[in-house]
Amino acid sequence: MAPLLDVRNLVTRFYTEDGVVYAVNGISYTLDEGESMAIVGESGSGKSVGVMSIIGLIPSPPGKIEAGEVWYTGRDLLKLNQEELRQLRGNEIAMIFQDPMTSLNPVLTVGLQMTESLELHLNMSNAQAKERAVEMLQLVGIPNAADRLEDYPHQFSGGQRQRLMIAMALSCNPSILIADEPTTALDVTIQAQIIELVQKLQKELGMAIIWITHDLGVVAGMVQKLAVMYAGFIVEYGAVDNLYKHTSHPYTMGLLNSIPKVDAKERTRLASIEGLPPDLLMEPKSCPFAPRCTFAVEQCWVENPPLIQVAPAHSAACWRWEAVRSQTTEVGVAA
Amino acid sequence: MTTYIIRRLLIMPITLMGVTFLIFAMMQILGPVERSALYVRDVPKTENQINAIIQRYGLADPVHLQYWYWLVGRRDPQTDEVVGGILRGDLGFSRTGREPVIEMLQRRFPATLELALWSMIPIIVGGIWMGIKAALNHNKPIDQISRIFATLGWSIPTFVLGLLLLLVFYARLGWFAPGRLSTQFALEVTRPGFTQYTKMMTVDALLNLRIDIFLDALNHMVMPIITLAVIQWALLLRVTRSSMLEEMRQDYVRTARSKGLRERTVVNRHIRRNALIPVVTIAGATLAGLMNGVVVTETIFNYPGLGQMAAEAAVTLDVITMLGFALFNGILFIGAYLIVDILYVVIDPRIRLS
Amino acid sequence: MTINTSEAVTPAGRPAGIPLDEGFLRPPSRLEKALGPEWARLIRGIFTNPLSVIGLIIVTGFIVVGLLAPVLAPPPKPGANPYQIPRDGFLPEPKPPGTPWVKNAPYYVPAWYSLTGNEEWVHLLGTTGGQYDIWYALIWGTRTALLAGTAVVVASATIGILVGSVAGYFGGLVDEMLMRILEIFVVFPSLVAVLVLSSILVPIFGRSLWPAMIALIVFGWMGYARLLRGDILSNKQRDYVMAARASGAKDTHIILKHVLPNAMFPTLVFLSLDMGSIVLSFAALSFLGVGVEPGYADWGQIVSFARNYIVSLDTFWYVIVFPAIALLLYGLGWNLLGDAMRDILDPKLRGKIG
Amino acid sequence: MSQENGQKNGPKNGQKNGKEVLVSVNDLKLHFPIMRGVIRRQVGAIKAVDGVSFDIYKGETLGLVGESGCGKSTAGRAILQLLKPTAGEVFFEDRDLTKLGKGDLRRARRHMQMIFQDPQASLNPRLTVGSIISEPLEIHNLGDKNSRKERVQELLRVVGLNPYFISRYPHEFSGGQRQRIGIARALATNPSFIVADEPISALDVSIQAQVVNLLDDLKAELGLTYLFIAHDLSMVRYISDRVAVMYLGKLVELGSRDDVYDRPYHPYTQALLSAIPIPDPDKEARRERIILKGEVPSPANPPTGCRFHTRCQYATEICSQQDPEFRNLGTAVAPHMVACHHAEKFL
Repeated sequence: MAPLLDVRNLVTRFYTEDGVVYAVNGISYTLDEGESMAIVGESGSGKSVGVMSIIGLIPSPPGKIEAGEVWYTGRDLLKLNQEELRQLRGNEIAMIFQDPMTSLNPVLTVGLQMTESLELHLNMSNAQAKERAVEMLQLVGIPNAADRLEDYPHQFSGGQRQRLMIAMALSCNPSILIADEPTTALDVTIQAQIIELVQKLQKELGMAIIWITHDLGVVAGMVQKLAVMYAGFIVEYGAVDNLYKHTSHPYTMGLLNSIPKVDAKERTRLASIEGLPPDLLMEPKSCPFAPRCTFAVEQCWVENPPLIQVAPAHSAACWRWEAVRSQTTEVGVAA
Repeated sequence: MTTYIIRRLLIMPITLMGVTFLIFAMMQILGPVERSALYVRDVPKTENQINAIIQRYGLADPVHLQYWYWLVGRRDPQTDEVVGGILRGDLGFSRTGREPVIEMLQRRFPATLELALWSMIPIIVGGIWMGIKAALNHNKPIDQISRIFATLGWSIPTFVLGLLLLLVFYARLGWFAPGRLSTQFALEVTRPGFTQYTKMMTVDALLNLRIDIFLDALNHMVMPIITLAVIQWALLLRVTRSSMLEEMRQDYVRTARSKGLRERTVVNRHIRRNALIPVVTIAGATLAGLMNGVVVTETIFNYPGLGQMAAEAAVTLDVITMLGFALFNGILFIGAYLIVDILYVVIDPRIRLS
Repeated sequence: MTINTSEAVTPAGRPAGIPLDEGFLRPPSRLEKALGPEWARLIRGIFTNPLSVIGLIIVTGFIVVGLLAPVLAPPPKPGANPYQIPRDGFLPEPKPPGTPWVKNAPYYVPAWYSLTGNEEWVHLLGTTGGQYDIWYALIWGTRTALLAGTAVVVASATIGILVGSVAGYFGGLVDEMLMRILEIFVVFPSLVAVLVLSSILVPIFGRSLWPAMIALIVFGWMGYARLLRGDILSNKQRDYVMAARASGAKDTHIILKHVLPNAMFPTLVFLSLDMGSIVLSFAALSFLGVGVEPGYADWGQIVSFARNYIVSLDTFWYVIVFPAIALLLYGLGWNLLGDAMRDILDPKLRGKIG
Repeated sequence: MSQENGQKNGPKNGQKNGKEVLVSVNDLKLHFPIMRGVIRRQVGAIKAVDGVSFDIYKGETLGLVGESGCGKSTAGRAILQLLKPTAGEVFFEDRDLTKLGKGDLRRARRHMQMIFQDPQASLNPRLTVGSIISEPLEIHNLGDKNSRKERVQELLRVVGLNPYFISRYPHEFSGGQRQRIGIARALATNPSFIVADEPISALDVSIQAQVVNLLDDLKAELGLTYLFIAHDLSMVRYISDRVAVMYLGKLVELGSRDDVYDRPYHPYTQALLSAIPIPDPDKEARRERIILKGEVPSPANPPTGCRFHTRCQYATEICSQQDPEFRNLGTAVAPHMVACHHAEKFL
């Protein structure tokens, strides 16, 4: 069966006054129906840009999609015009964002913001749309949903606002939900509520989820597949179990090691990744992680490694993946 | 919100009082002898006359008493009649207009109001429309043109613009004329057949079903309207544009796009609505700017409104008329700013509901 | 005391000897080293943006003209008051550019004059009614504009900065009271207030620059006060002020080192915009007749002569066009400069001040 | 005061449980007035910190955790007297900071410093790195110009930056590097106590570990004492010797790191711990999350009794009526304090 979403060699760049920003440098991944995957990376790794490019949400200019194909239900999304993409957005592919405060229009009522996409995509009458909006609000756990349609976003608490965003995104029954760091701005206990809510809704509604995050911990228990991004490249990609247990890229390994183990008995020094991420204004020629890598050899400075299959459903972009993999498997990063 | 409005309403009398202090203080710059000349029709000549006036109005009394007299009037112990007192409507006698200042203000205000109201059309329509267009076409030709217009319009002095318009459209082309009405109509509007309901010529002409007078009045106002409007138009354009650009960057616009809304809906419903809220805050500044412009514009175009009166009074050093004009402005703008402030609070749900 | 933060890991293949955390820090430019990042950015910005370069050229041009006034337009007699415009007779009718200069011509013909194609003094830009030479008036008017403008701006900025700092720094009741007082001053439309006050001051100071200048200062400080107060209030909340306090800094140290320097640049922007607008208001007052005595070299006054020829402006176009160009360029120059600075310093400030 | 710590009435600082107490906080309160109405009358107060007591021993790191709005940052600032406490005492060494005069307090600041959350905002963009770091030295008149410059270069080296950067400006650095500059500034006057207010939460994951390691090294090297404020529980566990958990302006649990993390007595602590993401799919899948109901109530109008009772699954009637005592369920030598009526349930 063909995957629901098939991203092939996507390249996105920004042409700014300072020069060309190499934001996304040829990433490929697939997403099956009802599957949930995570794209993990630090700020500037291209994780958001990569996903925004798919549905035509990167600001252009300065952004430009240079190459790639994005196959979705038999169509290449990159070849669609804005109007066709627009009909897809919110309807089949929906998004939720990091900061629920700024992502909701402060001067429009929640009801209006909930119903506008229903009226547009599902051709509902205003009354029908309102009914559906109340249903959705109940589904995401907003008390007294019917009475709150006339309220404005600032009258809801932070966690409730993120619930509103989720209700809004899911109201048209999308087949893909893109969640762009939806819990980063929230407190730990609220974060747990939101994650649980999304998981519950996924079970009920069956959409596929792309979860964008910088926190390897948050997604460990809730996705099946993981793509780790660094400097615009996917450096490691594969099924979650494999990736956590047999980490095959030194960056992923570094990330995992720099998170303190909650259950560690004795205190060992945190392994940190020294140095800084590369300047995205420079065209990447060698392995972007080489300057910070403890495994780097001559070849890494000469040639940028492609994604190499290291196991079934697991690949890493590292010339020395075997060394990395053997180390993590032996020591057991997460074991 | 209600407490804000109540607070704002409570501050108003304080500001109003401050305004009277300020005007009174300006009056105190002049000595009692000079001030004595302000209250009466004919300039007093002899020392006796002057002293009589100083006594009658208490102009040599302690300052706080004088302020009180100026505010509420003073009972003349000899004739037992109350004289002066701005609260009684006695703002003094205007030598420029040869009538009491208060009557002069009443008579001339409609003309100025008419001019200001007509100017609002190009200001609001042009400013907001161009501001939105410019922002939506950021860095494209229309944006560049708008920016040039905004900078030029903001830099050109009102009187220079007015005179240049006169040069081109009156002296050279003869399309538009200064003044308020052509001579043929000027008399007609004072005759019994023509009722002056509002004293605003265009409105009255329509109410009297006289299209010819309406067009004539409008023709006389074209140049003053342009002169008045350009600066404020430039200002409004600038504010609208930057407000639009600011809102276009917001996260919720991305959300709206991610919902697949039509670009038209994104702009109209999400961006424009939010962008115009801060624009309301400069409505007060726009009105003040219009009042500034009115003084110069009416003088240039010989338009019989408040501004022309003020300019004439200033040249002839008719201080009492000037102070009356200042007081009128003070009251007008305290009211205007109050309305603007309240309006702003009411239209923004973030403030209204908190 | 040494702590090795770089651990023992040295990635293979990397040139040795580079400290780990050097990252990709770019070397600072010489400008940046000498002036600090903000000044460097400001100056680089001003010189790279075509609009601000135009503004800079215009403003510099006016300063040069002001400095070279004695060479560009020498007075009729050595040692004569140069600000008195020489009159070539008393005829009421203006004379066009190029008319020979009969009486009161400058006492010598400077070397540059041959560039105009004339051997003797002619009225380069014509004369106004009353035979005041327009060229002379514009050249010396530049000096008047620069001097009076700078004096007014410096004075009102000083008052405003003082009031704003006190209000912002002390806060509480002091702030509340100063802001109430400020509100009284901003109630009046600026030109109206200035017109009223200067017409009251004329009897005291006589016709000179003083009444208008004083009035412009009295009603010109509020913008600075508001700006500075707001900046201080927001700066007080910044973490780096908290950090300085945590280090045990005194209030004076915090104000002088952290708060005021950060409020300086917005003030600079406002100053530039004010330089333009003050001179335009000044000219407007002169134009209305509340200003210097007739014959004083002042742009507004020259324009006011045009009021006498409204019907024949197309014949006497030079009476209005040349002064208009001077005024427009002057306002434009400062505005372009101020706008550019505002855009460079904080794109978010666009359209918020001025 | 139900939170009155029983141990706290005799001599303030000095030896306690065999350890030397550096900072002693006693019933600290900080209420922000709420001004409402036409004449801005005070109609209530946001009780950001509402009676907090704890000691910080010399040479230890005390982690202070809680969700946003629980008052942890305010507490940190109130301890350093950067915000004026409404009530309570803060003993530093042997002096009550809340009673010091302005001048004495300024002089005392030499010995206690702060590291801020946002390294961008806490460095004046107009000053060079050199003048930022040497500012505390100038304020306290330490050394002359040359020795200050040497000191700045030394500090830069200590925090892992090239001393060559002394004349650069903050905006030229990355977030992690800026935080190092902030740390160098805090170290300039050789303080003994540092409040680190969420020093890593604005940084990327791979940079966080660098900064935490640096702070850890400095502590060992310079004998520092930290109050480490954070919402990231895993990092707090890593860096702290003892941990205090705050909820709505009050401490709910305080104890040694292992006690709090392995044997949490307070249901709130339990919920917090269960919400820590674990980067291991197996464990994540297996463990049971305690999902709390609702959100943190407003500190302007906190619930009666135990402030946590509105979200607590174990709450009974007493919880809504009586404010639980902050009591010791550990040993006298290693106290494990908890404010819960039902804590025995979890013993």
